[in-house]
Amino acid sequence: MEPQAQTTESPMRRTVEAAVMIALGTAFVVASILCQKDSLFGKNANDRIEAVGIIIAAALTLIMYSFLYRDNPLFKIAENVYIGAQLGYGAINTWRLALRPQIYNPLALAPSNQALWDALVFRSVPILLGVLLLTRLSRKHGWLSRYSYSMMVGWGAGMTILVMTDTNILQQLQAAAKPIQAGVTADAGWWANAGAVTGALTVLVGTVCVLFYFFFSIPHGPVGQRVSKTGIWFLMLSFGASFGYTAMARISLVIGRMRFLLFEWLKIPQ
Amino acid sequence: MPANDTQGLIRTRRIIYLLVAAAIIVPYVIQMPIPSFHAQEEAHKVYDRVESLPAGSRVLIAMEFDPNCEAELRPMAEGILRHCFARKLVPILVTTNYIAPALISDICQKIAKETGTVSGKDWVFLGYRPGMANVVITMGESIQRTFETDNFSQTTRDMPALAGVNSLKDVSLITVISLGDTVNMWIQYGSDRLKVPLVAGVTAVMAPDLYPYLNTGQVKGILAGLRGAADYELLLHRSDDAAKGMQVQSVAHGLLIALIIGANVRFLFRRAQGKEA
Amino acid sequence: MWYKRTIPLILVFAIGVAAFVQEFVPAPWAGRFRENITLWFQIIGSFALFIGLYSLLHMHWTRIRRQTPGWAYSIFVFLAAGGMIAVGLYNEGKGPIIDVAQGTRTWLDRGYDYLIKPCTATIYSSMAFFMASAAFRTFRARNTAAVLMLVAALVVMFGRVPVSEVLGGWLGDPEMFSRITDVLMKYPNLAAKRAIMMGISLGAIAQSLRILLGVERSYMGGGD
Amino acid sequence: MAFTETNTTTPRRRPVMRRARAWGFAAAGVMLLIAGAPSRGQQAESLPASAPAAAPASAPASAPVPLEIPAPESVKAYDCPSDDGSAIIVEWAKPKIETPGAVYVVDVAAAKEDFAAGAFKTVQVKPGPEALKSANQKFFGVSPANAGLYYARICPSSLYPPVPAGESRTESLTRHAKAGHLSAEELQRALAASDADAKWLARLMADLTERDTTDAKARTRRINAATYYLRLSVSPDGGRARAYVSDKDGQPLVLSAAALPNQFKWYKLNIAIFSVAFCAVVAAFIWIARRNPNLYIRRIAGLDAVDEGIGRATEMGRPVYFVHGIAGVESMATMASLTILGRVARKAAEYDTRVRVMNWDPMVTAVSQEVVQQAYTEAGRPDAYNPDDVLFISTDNFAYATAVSGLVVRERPAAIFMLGTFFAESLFLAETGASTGAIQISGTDSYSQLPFLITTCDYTLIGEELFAASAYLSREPKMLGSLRGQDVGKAFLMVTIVVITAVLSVAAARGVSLDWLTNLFKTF
Repeated sequence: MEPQAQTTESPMRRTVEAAVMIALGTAFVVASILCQKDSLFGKNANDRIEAVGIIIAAALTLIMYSFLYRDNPLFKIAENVYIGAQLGYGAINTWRLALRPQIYNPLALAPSNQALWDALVFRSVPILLGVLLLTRLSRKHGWLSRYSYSMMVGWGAGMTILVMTDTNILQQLQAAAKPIQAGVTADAGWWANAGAVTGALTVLVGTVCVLFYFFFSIPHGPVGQRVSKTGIWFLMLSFGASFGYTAMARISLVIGRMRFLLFEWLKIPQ
Repeated sequence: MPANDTQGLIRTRRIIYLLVAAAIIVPYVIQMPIPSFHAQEEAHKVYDRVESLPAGSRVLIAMEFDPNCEAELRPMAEGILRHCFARKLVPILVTTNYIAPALISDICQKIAKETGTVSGKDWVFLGYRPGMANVVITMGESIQRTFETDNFSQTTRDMPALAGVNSLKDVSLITVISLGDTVNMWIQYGSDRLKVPLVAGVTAVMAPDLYPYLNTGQVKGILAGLRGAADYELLLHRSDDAAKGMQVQSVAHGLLIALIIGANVRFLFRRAQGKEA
Repeated sequence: MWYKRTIPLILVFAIGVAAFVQEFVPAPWAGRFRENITLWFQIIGSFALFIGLYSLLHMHWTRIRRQTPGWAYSIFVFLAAGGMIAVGLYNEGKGPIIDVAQGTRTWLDRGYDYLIKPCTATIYSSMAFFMASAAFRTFRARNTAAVLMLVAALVVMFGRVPVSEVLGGWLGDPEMFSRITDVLMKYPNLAAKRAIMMGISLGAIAQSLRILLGVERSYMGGGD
Repeated sequence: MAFTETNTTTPRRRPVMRRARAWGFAAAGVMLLIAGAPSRGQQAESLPASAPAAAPASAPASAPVPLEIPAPESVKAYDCPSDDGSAIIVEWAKPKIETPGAVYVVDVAAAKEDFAAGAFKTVQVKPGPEALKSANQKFFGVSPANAGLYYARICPSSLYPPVPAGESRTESLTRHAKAGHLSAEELQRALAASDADAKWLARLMADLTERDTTDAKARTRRINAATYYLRLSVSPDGGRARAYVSDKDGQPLVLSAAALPNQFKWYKLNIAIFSVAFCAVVAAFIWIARRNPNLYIRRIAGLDAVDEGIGRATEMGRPVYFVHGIAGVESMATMASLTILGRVARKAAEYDTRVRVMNWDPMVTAVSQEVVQQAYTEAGRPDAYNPDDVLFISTDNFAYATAVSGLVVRERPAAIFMLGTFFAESLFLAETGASTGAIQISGTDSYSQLPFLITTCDYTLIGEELFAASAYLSREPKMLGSLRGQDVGKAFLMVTIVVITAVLSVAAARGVSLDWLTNLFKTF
């Protein structure tokens, strides 16, 4: 994906890169063997498997990071292995934790005829609808999936109206509609109380201005312009906060990977 | 875009990548000390909420994350589980993420081994069911019917860990450890519909979005990202993975701040000179 | 037409109204209805994975068949997926029906730990590098709005790491920066997020209504 | 007001009762809820003659504590409103003077005669703020009168638990076989079950237990729905001695009620009203917009850039990319972006510029194909439509992002539209696009990604602007109308917040309590 995919490369540079790759690969293998030698050549078979697993995981981690330098065949292999493995794991899990307890067990392992009958009565319709869902893959019969789909969409729509009104409108409205001086207490200092009132006012003004910014069907006059501009300012402050937090999140993830590489793969003492 | 500019861009990028990597590796290698810090108010609220539950209370922990965000959320999950076991609470774990069960059973088994607790008696991991919000709604009617077996295929009907718990309404606290929108789902369909208190441990990305819920009390407390997890470890008087990441986090943030300020100073300088609009 | 459109639309409306109404009914039948219909949806939902499975495998199969550039990589998708499924079915020699005892590490778990975990975690974490570069190159104080965003980002980034307490300590109050961040989060951020949330909810309700009334039907897909 | 000396006999607790109670605690523990635990009713001693200071002369004068008895006309028994039929409510007025340490005791009997026989159960209520009706707004609302009324919540099924099975496996099997849940052969097999059959037997027993649970639920409902007789008394010593609330004849006042399932949760009335009202407004505007499709929508920055981007692509002879977000076709953002896609494709068809659509969801792929084909037809160039330009990439977020980025780098589109729901991969996509110098127009409803899109793209539609943009571009009445409806909703929220805050602030400053106003938004 990097722009240099467009630029032409000299054969010289290719050779250098290949040499570097080989050197790095060798270094990886040597480092892995050295750092994991205790478990790799240990007596316990389980430990040996774990060590090999850690080495593979470390290799995959480094290959994935190599993408930061540039796209490369190893990355593409790792990426496709990842997609495939995730798919396979998802399929097994869906079988193990959804299809087996909900379809296979009640029907195939029904203890009595009556139980089988009850399971059939309760489960045949959803199973049929589930199978109909699969017709979505066919162009000709895709419309059959609408039956199963429409039920779920309808249920979702009905529930959405309810929970949104409750959670995001009424409860927020109740919290927003508070006296400005609600945070004022007798034992807090003047500054603290002034802060509480200012805070409440800020929330009030901000909420109203941002709501106004998302107003589309009336022309914004000069006053409206100002209000919606204030709204944008509030939005930007909150986006900035989101940015800061997102930065924190992403860094944490790198920390997690580095911990793996340093402490599990290279076994650096903590 | 001229070619040399593109090359320059690539070079800048690679330098920044190297700087970020260095900012994260070096503190570990030189074993930089962890700066002391105070737990934030939001984390305190989560801790106090768990602390206030009487022994034997059931705590539902929705583990809505997968290896993507393991680094951020696993320390949180471990912290809360440790806290629950220390307080003799009974965690009921569940997930609606199909890729998560192996990770979560790994976490539970690790903590269970550490604390000597037993699956089915002191805790239960119900596993995964498809259907997202529908799972939450069904659990609101009957947990045993939603999960006839747990993740380890044990039947849930006579499980001591679930004794007296027929539905989600009977748990004392819902804890959501989530990497995305699932936390909203649990608030809307779980805690708000059934009026069960809820605390959330979320990735830092999600945290700012939860403040309106924190303000109304729909969420009783938030653990935000690795810092939230570190706060929780601090409150538990421990120093595990999250706390050990804090010095690195400080350095990396410092680098980012320096980069942004540096770039802006350069930008303002050039703009003053009229080179950039 | 009747079977392809009208009946599904009627179904949407009926189930939607039922979903709305049952929530207001305390009588036990409403609870039973809720429980049973959501159990149904869970069963239906478990079939949805097959759609993703098929779409993806089909796409990679097409790639291999047509030998589009880079087709060989698609083979790895099949290898990995096949491997995972085989290991899952083998189930430590016990077959897919019987569960392996709790606490035993199966080959499936190992595949998860050593293939899926490093890949997905690493790809996600590489966002940090992109973000750093994007922040350096594009985060500019161009106008008031941009300045506000910039300042808020810097405040949060600084206020949420322990080192801010060190600096705060020098200035007299260790939690000073943490508190400034709290103010930012609790007032301006809260106001904006609350307004956004209300707006989105209204939008979601309007959308749901359009779906129930059959005004919005693009989710049904093409064709008639 | 009269005092009646009551002699509740103390029958020996039968073993079955003890078992029943234990079972009730274990299985129906939940139903106890707020109602004070069923007291040691059967052990109640008779009240030694007691009377308050202000008691009528008929009462013996040796009263140790003055007892204030609630007014008989205030005592009511009725089915608990808005519940699933698990409780009866007994309410009475809070006496003006309360005896310290006294508790209220409600006697519950299945038949009137049972009172005389002493075969009744009791429920105790400790007076206090939590026992007032006003403490339970969920069921009793916010009427100020509730502050003067005590209530007891009586759950008949926890006082008269459905008798548990408590039987051997053989008995249970035989019973179920009789009920038709087992065939004769299955019964034989179960009775003779060997170790080899243990797993089957376990499954069978699980199935039968499940049936028993269902049965117990039905029995519970029947128990609750029966009529019960209730008497209210005051006890100064924790339930042993009682003074009964009496009717005119001086007999204990006996009320009757049954716990019946209700059909409406009154405490959710505000949710019902708000949601229905809002839906009605939106529906009304959709209807209005159908008749008059020229509703005003303000200009949205970034929409003019749509034409600009396509124009530039035409000049440069490069394609336009349309990147759908990571969401299915049921998501609002996807629907909005499909509408915009129609407009973009049509413009591009007119200019003879290639549009390539990147899809994450197979269903969205199908719909996009329809949309683009339709656009080409409308532009009068149906022959120029190439279905291969609408690509399904992958359902994996990062595979999608990397593949799209690869295409962007190779084909260098002049304009990239990224519209829909995006997660972490948005930065990945936007960074790549920015590095190729394409005009990027993005729009998403996922707010956590907006900071990155705002910094890396030329134009960004923030949240609802995405929906407004789709309405603006399509001029579709349904979109325009519902947008106007949403605006009305927002206006209502804005006005409500401002007005209520102002009113409450003034009221609070003057010391007036306006709880009813905030209670309007309270949800349970």
